[in-house]
Amino acid sequence: MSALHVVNKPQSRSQTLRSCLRLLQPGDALLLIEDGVYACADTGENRLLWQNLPADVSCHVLQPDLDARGITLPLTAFALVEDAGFVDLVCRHDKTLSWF
Amino acid sequence: MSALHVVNKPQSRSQTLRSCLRLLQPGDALLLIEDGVYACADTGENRLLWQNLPADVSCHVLQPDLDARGITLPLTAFALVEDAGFVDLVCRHDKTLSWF
Amino acid sequence: MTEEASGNSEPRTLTFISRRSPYGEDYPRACLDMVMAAAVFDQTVNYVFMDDGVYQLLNGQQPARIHAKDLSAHFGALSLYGVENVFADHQSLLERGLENAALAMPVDVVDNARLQQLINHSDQVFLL
Amino acid sequence: MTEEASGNSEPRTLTFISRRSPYGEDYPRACLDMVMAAAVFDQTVNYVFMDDGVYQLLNGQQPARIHAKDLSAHFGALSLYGVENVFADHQSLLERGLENAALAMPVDVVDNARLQQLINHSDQVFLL
Amino acid sequence: MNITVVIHTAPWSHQASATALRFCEAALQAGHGIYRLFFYYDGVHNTSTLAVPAQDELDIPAAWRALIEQHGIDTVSCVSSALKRGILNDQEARRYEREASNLAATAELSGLGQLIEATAHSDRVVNFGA
Amino acid sequence: MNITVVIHTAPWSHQASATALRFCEAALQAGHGIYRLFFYYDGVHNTSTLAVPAQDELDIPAAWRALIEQHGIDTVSCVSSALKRGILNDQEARRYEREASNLAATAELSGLGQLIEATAHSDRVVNFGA
Repeated sequence: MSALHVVNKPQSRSQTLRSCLRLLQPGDALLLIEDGVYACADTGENRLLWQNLPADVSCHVLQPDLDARGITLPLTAFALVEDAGFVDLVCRHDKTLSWF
Repeated sequence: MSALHVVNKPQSRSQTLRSCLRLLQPGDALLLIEDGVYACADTGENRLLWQNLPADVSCHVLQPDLDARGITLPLTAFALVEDAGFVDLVCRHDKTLSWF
Repeated sequence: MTEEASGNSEPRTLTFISRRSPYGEDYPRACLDMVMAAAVFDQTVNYVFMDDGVYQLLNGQQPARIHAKDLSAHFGALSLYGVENVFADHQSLLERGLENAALAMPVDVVDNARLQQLINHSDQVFLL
Repeated sequence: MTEEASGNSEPRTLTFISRRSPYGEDYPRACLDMVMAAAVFDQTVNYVFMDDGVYQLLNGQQPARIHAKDLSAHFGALSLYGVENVFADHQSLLERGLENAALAMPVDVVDNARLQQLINHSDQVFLL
Repeated sequence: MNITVVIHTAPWSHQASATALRFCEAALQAGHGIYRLFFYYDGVHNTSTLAVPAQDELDIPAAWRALIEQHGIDTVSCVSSALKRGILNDQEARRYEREASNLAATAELSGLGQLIEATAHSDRVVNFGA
Repeated sequence: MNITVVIHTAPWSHQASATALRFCEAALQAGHGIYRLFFYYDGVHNTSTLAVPAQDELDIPAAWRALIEQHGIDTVSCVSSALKRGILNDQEARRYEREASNLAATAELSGLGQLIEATAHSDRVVNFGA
């Protein structure tokens, strides 16, 4: 039993991302989309945010949203996925929690 | 020249209130409405928030929004106003900045 | 409208996490409507209040003052609909100074581990 | 639609503070449209990017990737419309690690005091 | 005083429309004038004739229509915002070959120039959004 | 896999509708099935026939109609959300004595039961909101 958590807001704007992080479990996956992609830009604050992730949680970011916003240096911990990858993540995990 | 700043979000949810506080000037007035009224409930975090207000800034909160949400103990620094008081504040200050 | 009953498949466990404060937005109302619909169609329902959503549980709400419908008035109907599993996130209550507040209905105050367990045992989780 | 020109009263100083990141919401577009309208009707315009609004200034945006219109493409037209006073809030840039980033157009990076001065000298301030 | 009120949100989805309505009622009651009501962005949904609220809910679009008629308030629904959100008068419905129109008779479709003009001629401008 | 997609926001005002559209296209392209499209809350605005976007903008409601027709996707616009937001079919327009209707032919007005039913019969459920 594992879940895909999809988040579309950066932590600077709302509690959404922080609440999601609190409920992540080993084996889960996290996907940042839309404005959520700002949370994986390479800044001090973001590096701090991602330090204490549970073990065995995979992090992904939707590339079209990064490109649209002109973010070129996402943190390396994040795998870049296209729309097809988004679909694949949904299928690979038992359920999808959309945090918005 | 003085401004009325109207804010409808608590600081826990967005940067809106903090950015407003940053631009308050002596003689200005602050009015919390809608979900902004949660920021004047009597909690430790809120008391901290209101400590370093500039001198001579008057704080107000819209009573109908407090009553709707069941908040009975607003911080005493906030004057309670009804809709007529909201109108009066708008007229008394040269301009109204609506932060949402 | 004919509602196609979902009776012909065994009931699923659906968890609804309501995360927004009342009246500023209509999402809390939309979440409550989903909970009721799930219950009417015999699903096993978990109703969780988290983040600003715990503000919906405050006592003494008078939304008539802002021409809004009283959300907490509907909480009483939940048990009639068979919705017994109602939870409030402890950390969210704590952050807002509500850990000892009188709430509009009896709820099970739960910690992170219990919330994670709820999610694991759910077939689907909706967050509004 | 006939637009009643506001020519018959002396121009006012209008400040527009754009506070949201591009593409997630349409408010940045709505703010830009207001700035252009104010300029067309000969008002003195201040255009300020603050909080997540500074993200609108990032270079290399490719919104076609998400079927959206390129906001920064319109920044070039601002000077044609006579909008010369364009500002970015220094603290907002700093908080987002953009203090040294190449921006999509030349802006005046300002501190709190300068922003307060802008507000004082404005007849009206819009925040979107 | 002459006050221009700008509404940026749809009724019910956010509280701002209901707050703006109460503000206008209070201002008029205190003897002030509403120079112009300008519905912008999602606010244009306040000027739809098709909204049908639940019985126990305040009919916000109807409340606006009543207030506007009672006080003869100059009311504009921003045309670029309205077109995009499917709020059309007969003229725009014909122009874009749509088979229906749903703009309230109490509102006029016009451009942002009307907001700029109102700002230049009002004592105060108050925005309601989310 | 059979996927139910739920959309909670109006087109353009938030990005979620455009993201949901791209997701559905990618899922269909990968050979998955869309069990049901359920427009809820502000998402019902995606099923209006009256929206007229600017020329240089993607016509999101039209894109939904094309996708639905091409793949024969079962599509529901939540009736309680739609009524409140002024999205009516002919039957509801008559019932509430409104002189126009604006629901896309590719969508059916129905209740939340259709979402619960879809959840019970789909392999995955994905929500898009703001």
